Amino acid sequence: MKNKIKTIEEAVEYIKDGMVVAVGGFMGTGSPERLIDAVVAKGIKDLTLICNDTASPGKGVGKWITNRVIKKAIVSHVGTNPETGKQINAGELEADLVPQGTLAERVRAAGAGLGGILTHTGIGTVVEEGKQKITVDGKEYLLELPLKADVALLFGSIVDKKGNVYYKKATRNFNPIMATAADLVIVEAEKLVEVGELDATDVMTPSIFVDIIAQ
Amino acid sequence: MKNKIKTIEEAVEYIKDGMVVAVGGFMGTGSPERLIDAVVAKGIKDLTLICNDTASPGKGVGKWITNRVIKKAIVSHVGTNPETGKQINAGELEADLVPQGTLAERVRAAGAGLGGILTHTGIGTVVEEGKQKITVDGKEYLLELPLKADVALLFGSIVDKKGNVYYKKATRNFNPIMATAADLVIVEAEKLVEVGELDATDVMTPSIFVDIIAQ
Amino acid sequence: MIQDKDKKREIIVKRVAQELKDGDLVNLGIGMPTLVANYIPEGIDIMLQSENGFIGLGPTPKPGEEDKDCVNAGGQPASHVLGSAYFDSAMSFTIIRGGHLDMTVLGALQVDQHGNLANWMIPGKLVPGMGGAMDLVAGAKKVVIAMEHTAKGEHKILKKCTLPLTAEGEVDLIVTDMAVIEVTPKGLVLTELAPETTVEEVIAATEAELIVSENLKVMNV
Amino acid sequence: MIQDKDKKREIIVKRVAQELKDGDLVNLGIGMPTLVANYIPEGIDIMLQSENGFIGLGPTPKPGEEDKDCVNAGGQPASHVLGSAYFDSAMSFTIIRGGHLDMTVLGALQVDQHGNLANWMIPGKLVPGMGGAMDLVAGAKKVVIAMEHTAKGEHKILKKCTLPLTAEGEVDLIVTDMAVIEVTPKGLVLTELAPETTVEEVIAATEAELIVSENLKVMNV
Repeated sequence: MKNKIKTIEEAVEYIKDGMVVAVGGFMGTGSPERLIDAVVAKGIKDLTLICNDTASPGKGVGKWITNRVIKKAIVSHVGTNPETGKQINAGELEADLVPQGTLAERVRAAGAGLGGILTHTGIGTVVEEGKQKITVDGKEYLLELPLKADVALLFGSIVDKKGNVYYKKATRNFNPIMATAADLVIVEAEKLVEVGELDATDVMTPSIFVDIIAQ
Repeated sequence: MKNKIKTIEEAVEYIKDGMVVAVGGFMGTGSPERLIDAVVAKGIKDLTLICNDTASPGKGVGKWITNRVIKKAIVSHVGTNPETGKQINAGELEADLVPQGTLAERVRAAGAGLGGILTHTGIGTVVEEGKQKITVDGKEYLLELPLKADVALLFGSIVDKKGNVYYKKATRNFNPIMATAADLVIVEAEKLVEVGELDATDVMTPSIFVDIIAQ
Repeated sequence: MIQDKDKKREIIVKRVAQELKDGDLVNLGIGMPTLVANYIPEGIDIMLQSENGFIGLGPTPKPGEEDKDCVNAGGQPASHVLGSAYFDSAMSFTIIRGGHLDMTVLGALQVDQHGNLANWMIPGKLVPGMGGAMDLVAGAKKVVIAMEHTAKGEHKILKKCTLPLTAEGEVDLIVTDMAVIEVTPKGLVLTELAPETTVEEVIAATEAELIVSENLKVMNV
Repeated sequence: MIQDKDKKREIIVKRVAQELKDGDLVNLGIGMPTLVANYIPEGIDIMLQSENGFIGLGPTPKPGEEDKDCVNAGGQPASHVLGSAYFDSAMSFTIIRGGHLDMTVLGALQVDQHGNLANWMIPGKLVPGMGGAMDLVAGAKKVVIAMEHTAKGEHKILKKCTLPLTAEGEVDLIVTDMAVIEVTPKGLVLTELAPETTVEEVIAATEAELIVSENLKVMNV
């Protein structure tokens, strides 16, 4: 069995300036805080972030806003981090706001090898701009395209040494979807267990998606 | 709490001749055998079946083929049930063969309120026929449309009295997807437990999808 | 017309709660809609969805009893009730977009007589992002707007929204501190008045045209 | 040219197994491809996917030790190895279609010099359905065809498939009892010969044009 276990510092060596990085978590819950901190410490910059939100100033990817790690945020919500709005209004941060359900489907589509999905969400709003509209059975839909990352940073409540992941309660959110949609997937393990300790039926992200387990 | 628990016989009262019925299971594994039998016993006919396959003559929905319960099968595979092929060749059964991954996505799309999904699967094959082709980033995709049922018949390894479902091992297959894509969802419970016995994190089909628990 | 701010909120929230039916799955937006949970009628079993990934949202835990793994869609400490289920964001929006949510209750900046809703941004000022609001409004079976009838004297119920829309023609019901208004194909129908409120006051506080229902009642709150 | 049926199979299956790399996720089609699992090179950790919903397919259980909840994609009793994971059909095909499968090994009725594959139906005769084959061939990183070179003397490696296609231009490698043939943009390249087999025999048994590799070798089986 390939050894996927690395330290947090070794793991972030794979992240380079300018990459597209997907980060699990919802308002910071289920976010890989130690990986996020290590990216700040290493001075990585110009990342494009794919995440549900920009959390709050001291939490989750909120720390990347404060430390100006990212140049573009593809997120559904920035309202809980005043610093994000400030940087957007000052033209220092580019924001691509995506409806939350559409964000989930776009990331999933990339992971599932779909060329896109049709959603009614956003019809009649600014979300329509520049998108192809397709009518099915008399109802209008937007064609939303896949969204893929170079690296995904996830947080797993229980991770086995092969890379199978289990997410407790509301920490799951975007983590299992992002696991499918990045060239390199790094999971920060809250608890690392031996192979076999996670029941095969209960695994939420199969090991084949995970490249690095960060500890 | 609404009482969703009914007998197998009471449950199949909701199935009427001519309905579109989605049935969980893969070659019969994870199929609701008792519900399937009750449909045969009640003499229901002219159903349109959505299922991965037609199993084998004595197993799963294979019994519906033998007893001529269905007039149309929307499935990915019929090769393991010789009776299906015989009826198709004799013009007695209509078959709409769908690639397995496309079948999963079409049912999921119906459940998720998507107008369709783009897949590369089937390009250059007879699966293309009559379908819209859409090019994204220079690659051709087929637009595959949602597939919804009137009733879904599922098999749950552990079901709590509120209708939360857990599927063991390979019994999961199409069950959780079909749970989202029918007007009425009936789950045959292998084991019925009190509410709270299933950990909320481990639930695979949330109770809100389940209308009837058949026992 | 009710003047007291707290009393206004209470009326809105109590009246919205009356829309709940036994067995409903409901999503309550951040802010005032959240308070609807405190007025669920007795004998009615409601499950609340939290769009970050579960159904069965329970009361806010007491200080010291928080679980870092359980938060609501606002990122605040939360709990789950018996019979809950957690899932990922794709499933969360399968529920929302797929029409499995019986009702969503949201606030509004503006709503108009075509059922259009604007509640996610003020150009040049507020850019919070739409979060799950666009999916909720496009996907829920019933969209209820819970808000004060006017904002510092400015109309919020308009002939046509001027702010960027959240969704087009999806609003079903508007509940304010002054009235209950149904969105119908014919236009906005005034069906209930708040206590101590007159039809004239409602009309004056509404830019949109109102059809006064023949069965106009006073809210039972 | 090898005549013995069992020997033919063994050569094909052993040669295909040499394509496996440490850490690969592989899907083996029903029939002969399944046997590849018996020849996984030592020291190499492979996970097998079963498209009905898990990775970590293990050996067939002994009679009496079957688990009704664990079957393979053929519906036959199966087992899972340590470190496996079960999932639903949507995730199974996320893995397949999304390019997460390193290799799929499938049989063929016909394959042609453009990498087209026909393996799912014979019009008017055999209508089994495509099952997961179309997704596997369209989605796997590497598509390996494992088959006898001819069928009762009839060519199977053609200039152009005549049967309905499973996928267009997706085949990467053809392994038969006579040869290993790579599908390249230039055409089919004969890279290896089976033991006791000549280039002339392969050419005679192949309708498609073959480019004989400069580094032509004998299979190490």
